[in-house]
Amino acid sequence: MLGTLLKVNDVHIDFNTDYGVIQAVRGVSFELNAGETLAIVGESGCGKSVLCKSIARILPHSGLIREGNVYFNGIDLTLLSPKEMNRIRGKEIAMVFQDAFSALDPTCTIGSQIIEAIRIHEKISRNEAKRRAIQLLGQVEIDSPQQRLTQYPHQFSGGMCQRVVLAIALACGPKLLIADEPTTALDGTIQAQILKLIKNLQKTTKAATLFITHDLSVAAQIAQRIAVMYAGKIVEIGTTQEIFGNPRHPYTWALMSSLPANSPNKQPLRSIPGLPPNLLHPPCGDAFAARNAYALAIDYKQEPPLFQVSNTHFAATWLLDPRAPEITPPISIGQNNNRRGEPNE
Amino acid sequence: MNDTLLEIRHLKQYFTPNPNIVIKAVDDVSFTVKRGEILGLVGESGSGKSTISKCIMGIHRPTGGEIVFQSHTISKRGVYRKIRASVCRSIQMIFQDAFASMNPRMTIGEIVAEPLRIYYPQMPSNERKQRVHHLLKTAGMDSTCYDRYPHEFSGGQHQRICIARALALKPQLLIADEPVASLDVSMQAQIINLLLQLQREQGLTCLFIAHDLSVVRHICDRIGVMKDGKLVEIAQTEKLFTNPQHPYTKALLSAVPLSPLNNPE
Amino acid sequence: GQKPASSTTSDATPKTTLVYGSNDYSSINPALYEHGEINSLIFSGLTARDKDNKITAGLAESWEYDKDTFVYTFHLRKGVLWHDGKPFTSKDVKFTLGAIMNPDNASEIASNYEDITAIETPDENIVKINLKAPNVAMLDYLTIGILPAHLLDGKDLASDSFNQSPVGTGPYKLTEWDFGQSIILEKNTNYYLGEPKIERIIFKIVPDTKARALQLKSGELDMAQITPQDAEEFKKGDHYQVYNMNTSDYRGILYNFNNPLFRDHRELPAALSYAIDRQPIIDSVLLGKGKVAYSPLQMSEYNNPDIEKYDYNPEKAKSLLQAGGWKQGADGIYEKDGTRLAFTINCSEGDQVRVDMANICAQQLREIGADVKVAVNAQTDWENQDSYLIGWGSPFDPDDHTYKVFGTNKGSNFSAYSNAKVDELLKKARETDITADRLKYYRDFQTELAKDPAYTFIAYVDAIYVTDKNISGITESTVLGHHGVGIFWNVADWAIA
Amino acid sequence: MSNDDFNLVSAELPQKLLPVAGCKKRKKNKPIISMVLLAAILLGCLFAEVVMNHSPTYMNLADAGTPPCAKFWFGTDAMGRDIFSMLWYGGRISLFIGLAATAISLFIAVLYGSVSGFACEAVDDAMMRITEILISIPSILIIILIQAAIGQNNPLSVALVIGLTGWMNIAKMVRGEVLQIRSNSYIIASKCMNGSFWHILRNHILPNLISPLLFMAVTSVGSAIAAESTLSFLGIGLPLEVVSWGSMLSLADRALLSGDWWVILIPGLFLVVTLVCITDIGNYLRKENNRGCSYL
Amino acid sequence: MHSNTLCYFFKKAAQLIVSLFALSLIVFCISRCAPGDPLKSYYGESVERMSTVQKNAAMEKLGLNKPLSTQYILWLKSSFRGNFGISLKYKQSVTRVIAGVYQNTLLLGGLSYVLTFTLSLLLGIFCCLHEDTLIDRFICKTGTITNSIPSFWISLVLLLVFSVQLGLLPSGGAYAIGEANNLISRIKHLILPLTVMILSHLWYYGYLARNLLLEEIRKGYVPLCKMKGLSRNQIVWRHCLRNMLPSYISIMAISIPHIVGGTYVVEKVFSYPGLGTLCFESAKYHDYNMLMLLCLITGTLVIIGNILAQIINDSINPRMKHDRGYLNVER
Ligand SMILES: Nc1ncnc2c1ncn2[C@@H]1O[C@H](COP(=O)(O)OP(=O)(O)OP(=O)(O)O)[C@@H](O)[C@H]1O
Ligand SMILES: Nc1ncnc2c1ncn2[C@@H]1O[C@H](COP(=O)(O)OP(=O)(O)OP(=O)(O)O)[C@@H](O)[C@H]1O
Ligand SMILES: [Mg+2]
Ligand SMILES: [Mg+2]
Ligand code: NI
Repeated sequence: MLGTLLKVNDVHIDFNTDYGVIQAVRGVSFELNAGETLAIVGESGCGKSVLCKSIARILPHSGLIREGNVYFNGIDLTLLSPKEMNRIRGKEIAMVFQDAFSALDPTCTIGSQIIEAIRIHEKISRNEAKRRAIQLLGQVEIDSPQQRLTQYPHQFSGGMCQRVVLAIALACGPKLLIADEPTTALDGTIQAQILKLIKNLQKTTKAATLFITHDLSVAAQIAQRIAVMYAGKIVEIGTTQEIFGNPRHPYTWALMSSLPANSPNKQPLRSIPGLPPNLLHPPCGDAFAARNAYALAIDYKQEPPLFQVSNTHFAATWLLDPRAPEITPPISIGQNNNRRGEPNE
Repeated sequence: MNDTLLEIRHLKQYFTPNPNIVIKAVDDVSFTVKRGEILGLVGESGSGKSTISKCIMGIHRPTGGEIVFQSHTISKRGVYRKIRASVCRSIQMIFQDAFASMNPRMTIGEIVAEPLRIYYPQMPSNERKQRVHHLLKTAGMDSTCYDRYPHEFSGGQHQRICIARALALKPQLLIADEPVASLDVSMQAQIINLLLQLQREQGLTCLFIAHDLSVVRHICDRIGVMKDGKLVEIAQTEKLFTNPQHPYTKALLSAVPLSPLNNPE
Repeated sequence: GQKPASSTTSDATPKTTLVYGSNDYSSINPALYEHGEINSLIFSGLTARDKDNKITAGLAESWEYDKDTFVYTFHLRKGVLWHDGKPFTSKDVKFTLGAIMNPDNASEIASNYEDITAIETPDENIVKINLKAPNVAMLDYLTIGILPAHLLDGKDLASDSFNQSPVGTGPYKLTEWDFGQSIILEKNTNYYLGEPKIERIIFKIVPDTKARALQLKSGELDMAQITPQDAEEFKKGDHYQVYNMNTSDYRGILYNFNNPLFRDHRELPAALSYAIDRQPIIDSVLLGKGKVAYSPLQMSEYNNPDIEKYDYNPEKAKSLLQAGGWKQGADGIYEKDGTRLAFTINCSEGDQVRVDMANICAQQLREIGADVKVAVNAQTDWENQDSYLIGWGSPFDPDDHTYKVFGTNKGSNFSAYSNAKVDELLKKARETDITADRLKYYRDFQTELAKDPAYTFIAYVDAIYVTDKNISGITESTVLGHHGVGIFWNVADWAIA
Repeated sequence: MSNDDFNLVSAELPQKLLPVAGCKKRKKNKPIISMVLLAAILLGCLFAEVVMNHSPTYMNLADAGTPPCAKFWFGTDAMGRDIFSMLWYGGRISLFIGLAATAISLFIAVLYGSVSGFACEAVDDAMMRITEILISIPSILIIILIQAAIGQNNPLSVALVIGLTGWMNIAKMVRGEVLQIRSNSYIIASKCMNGSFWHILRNHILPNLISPLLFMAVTSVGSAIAAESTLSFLGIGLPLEVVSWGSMLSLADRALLSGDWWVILIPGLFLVVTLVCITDIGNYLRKENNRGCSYL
Repeated sequence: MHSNTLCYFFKKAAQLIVSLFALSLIVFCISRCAPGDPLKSYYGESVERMSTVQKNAAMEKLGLNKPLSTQYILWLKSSFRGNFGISLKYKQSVTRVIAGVYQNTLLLGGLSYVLTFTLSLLLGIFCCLHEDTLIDRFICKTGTITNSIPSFWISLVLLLVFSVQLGLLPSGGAYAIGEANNLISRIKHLILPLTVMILSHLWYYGYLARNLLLEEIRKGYVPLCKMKGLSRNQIVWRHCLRNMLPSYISIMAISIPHIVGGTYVVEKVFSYPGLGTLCFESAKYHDYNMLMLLCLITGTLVIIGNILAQIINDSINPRMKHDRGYLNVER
């Protein structure tokens, strides 16, 4: 492994709204090495996109990083001036957005948008940039790229837009690629292609990837490590094997047991009751407690610290406290455990 | 009793955004939807799934072919005009983007009550309110959401509200265009449970469009696979998964593991 | 004036220039359009007026009048040239008068000349005008500018391009007309009374009186007529000369006798006249720059000061009304046989002074029990309106603006006023040239008119001209005419120090 | 930390699971000053009879041109009318005309604009050409015609005239907005529910139009008041005895050189203050309709 | 593709002609239906003294006694030959009257049009870039106030200050007397009226531009642009501006009569001879031929402006055209 590329250190993000302050991210820390992929999974609204945006410093006006630092290559991004940040964005850090269609300027051709991305950072001629753009479109599996260059976003399907945004992100060979649900709108075959593309890219450029998804199978496919977020916090982080093989947080358990594959056909799926907490007034104690079948009394009083399970595996739940009662994870996970035969730490 | 609710015969929908280009979004597609079944529609993005549903809803007028709903050829303009009110009532749709299909300036109660207001303008308001509360409950929403606005809810809840609205008129056919695409697994589970429950309890017929094969496999009775505007394969769920015929179906099935858990890295 | 206009001319020695803030002109033609200061600069008539508005020689050096045949014989000045260099002859006179009298041309002033039966031009320098009856005022009317026959004969007077490039015999000739902007007049070196002193007079088109005052202040104008309100401002500095000139320009309420209210109730004008308190109107609207009016000839030597002046007397107004059978209704408004004493005073738009006067009169009339409203109209419907705030004036011969205004069915009798005695007296006065007789007739006319008033006279309005200090030659004592016209009568003698 | 804390408890009651409901919106920067001022002006105008201490039309010729004093609080104009009384009395007329004219033009504009925005391309094109034609006709001509048709002038007819000549620009804007709004999928959804044009107009289009219309409405109130003054000035407006802010403004014009500052400043100040207050409140209402936040 | 654009232009040209035709017809009817006597325009007060016979003769002479349809057809015929008749008030051909002043209006109206919209746009951009800062709020407040002040009031104050008190600028006219071709003189005379014209419209359009832009910078493409490394200015100038331009241009198009034709008040106060006064007076005094030509001129400007705006729209915003078909829910 290469050195640490990105270090997120206790980041808190607040949104000032008319209703009050929304604490969208409440103390997230992780590290990302060059060439590594970290997948972030979690319920919608738990702050994944906000976290990504805060790394690239493109939070909307109402949002601000209240606390914490983001080190990129050892530089604290939170302290950079907008000008310096512009030099890093696109060149060093690139991002693929959740809603690709609306992220593209509807009045500019696809070509001009890609070319623009290239020419901001590289002083090359228009034609040269065009050649690069065609090449990029080919890379993201868009056929007849030459022709597509002169078309407008509305002439593209959702999946194609997503790939165009990916092409823009890849334009300058970034060191860090942040992909915010890049495959949600895509069907299986294209999703597989894009995942392959990102993987290849990582191999060739040694870029680190922060990959956000809902789809656990996708996360399992692409990531070396997985972070599970809930209500603005990372509740469990570990390698893919550890998370899938030996999940320790009740929320992770609940997520996995909700997968259709874990229920017989045509039978109701298991889902987590209730709703995520309102981040306007985050509950004291464990945010997941109210929906947790294995909640301990202390969960309502005090926030659990991040317990270390292994060198790479951490989970924030009081169940890992020595004083906690012994809990058998829900059956499916247990089965899974047995089948995978992974040892418990 | 005729158990075919909807029949689509050789449906064609071409777009000509400018005279030199013809986009064959749907090209000669035929299938039937039986009463009480959930028919899944999967396929490449841009393969015309949404277009088919829009044709059924009457948002596009088909270039060719017929859509027969309860033995009325609703693809014909004259026929459609005549029975429009009853067709609109019997077919309801959950849009791909549920949030966008709700007026941000209306409360959830108003949104769900809208079809009732259109079809039963005379209905006393407290009865309407009661119906809406009941619907929201059916869709698994708490009644406290009645006076709140769409942006205060999560994606899964948006889908549920849309389902509640779609159910308001007791439709015979529900078209669900990717209702779970952008939801997390637990939300996804909630929606799927709701649809299954409705099928079981109310005999709802549903055209279910999705990308996620594991979801489709879980709830659909039959599945159609689309590619480039054509329906390349349609079969019973188990048959399709165990014995895919078309190369695209095969590619699709092999591309993504159905569960992350049996995908050791 | 060392004004921008003169300082930028290329001449080595700057020309003396006077910039006058003028109303807009669409056509210049004295035969058709009476209003218009500029006529007297470009054109000259057979006769002319002096400082006291007495008739003197103009283009005609001398004239004789044959009392028996009613024929005027004019001996024209020799050697007078049109601005274009052509000689002025008797043909031009004949043509001009003919044109005015030609009904096709619908001249505003045709009725002044209706007594003319024939015009003879026995020779280039003699014009004989035959009248069907004696008409003393004719000499006055012949001050009208003479048009050049050689340019206009056989053309349609109203629409000919002559109206935009007029050629006359007056002291100044039009050199350039920049539509809507300015009319530039150069002195006529061949002017028969001698070369004018000011070399150039520019009529700068500034229709808005407020803008005129501002431009005077900023020095863009050397001379302009302004409103009393604005005049205060110019009294202070020593840069300006304010001429507060008497005019024969009066304002009054014209009662329309076509209208049943006034046609059937002839007692009304007199009664209503008592209800108007005139001095406060003058003080507030004109800031004191005016005189209480009681007669149309008040500024002339034919004035009769001994007539009923209708001084403010609301009680008398009321008792007159009651005597006429009017009774105050429940709302305090007089009624008679079901007719309410209610009418509207109309004003033409654009003249705020008249609107203000009308408003105050209406208020004063309301106070005695008449329901009076004021309306401002873009166009005047003479036939059908109730009443109108009129402005007339006879600065010169007393016949002017009396005969045609008060005579039955005469040209400017817009109110259908008809009084046999008045008709007779006016006719007699016009037909005699014995001053004592005329004086008597006109005095009687005024008495008669006061007994059966056509108008409620309100005020004579002073004309206020502000000029640059160093302009000399303006005669302050001259009584100006309608709208303050006439200040340019001796423009050839003006000079800029 | 007692060991009791580590006892297993089941998940809490469902109500507690919900996000805290009824988060009250924080009211910030409410334009209180504007609201108070506007309310004062509106009330004053509404109850002008109570507030006035002189007749607004009576010309006290003896006191013409008095500067503000104990008897005449805001002075008198050149004709001796009490400006203080004229303000309230005239305000009622002017505000009525402003509001009524705006209401009329908004009504026409919204209707016309949304029909045009919803219609098929050919009809839309034709309707837009028609507005262009109407815009090109000098409004004074239309005004003369309408007035001749209506007959006598009163505040309502003047409002009607101004309203009928002022809707074209707003209609264009409305159409543009409708074109955008109608592509929203909730409109399509409503159509799929068999929603009629009126239903969609009332429930979906109008609420969304409010924000863009507010600015137009506010400026249109101002321009209607100004238009009324122009009409008065041209002699085709209100009858002369009806005082309005418009006619008072033209008084200001006359007083400019004579230095009667109170005649110039006070009515102008009233007008400007009223308009600024309305604009302010309009902006506040606009902001209330929360519109996401900027990423810039 | 080529025949396509040609077809498009033909269609637009046809629209223009039909619209102008309709405009002339409407103006013709309205002006003749409006009460008032055109003879008064021509003869002034002397109409009063005219007998019915005389009046009829005059009507005959001016061609006003024929049935409306004949009059209209005659007018159409002669205007096709470029003869728009004579002005009743000025008693010369309307083209001559208009030719005398059109350059003044072109200068004042055209310049104020161009300046108002460019300045508004710049102001809008500036406010948008500084959204919700002190300076933005200050500009908004001052803007609202200037927008509420009647334009004649501003004119008079400016006149008092700059020409009367300071004597810097001339107070009226389009140019110093006799110096129609002196550019400096023209500019000097333009400054004040132009300032008033711009001031009285600036904030209206500036605020519109600001709002359009504010809406724009909330769109989804802004984060992507930012992510590419574009600076705030670049995003606004390159992307947001381009996206809001169609709306702005269509506003510009409908504002042509508002700004170019609405110069009456300014023309009056500054004694600036221009079409505004002509237009106003011809409508008021029933100077039919003048009115028709003026309406045709503004109409042509407006309609061409709109068509141009549409063409620009279509070229900037490819979706506009596309959307129509898509949205046309067939029912
Ligand atoms: N502009 C904003 N203003 C106020 N609150 C916001 C804003 N953007 C996000 N939030 C809040 O921050 C929280 C996290 O949002 P975020 O978009 O990061 O969720 P997410 O994890 O990406 O969800 P999804 O999977 O649906 O994309 C949400 O609760 C949301 O309410
Ligand atoms: N109004 C339209 N005009 C032109 N082309 C259109 C239109 N609507 C859809 N298309 C095209 O038709 C094809 C099918 O689109 P459709 O939305 O039905 O795909 P889909 O299967 O729903 O894809 P996804 O899974 O991404 O939603 C696409 O290529 C799209 O570009
Ligand atoms: Mg997200
Ligand atoms: Mg789709
Ligand atoms: Ni007169």
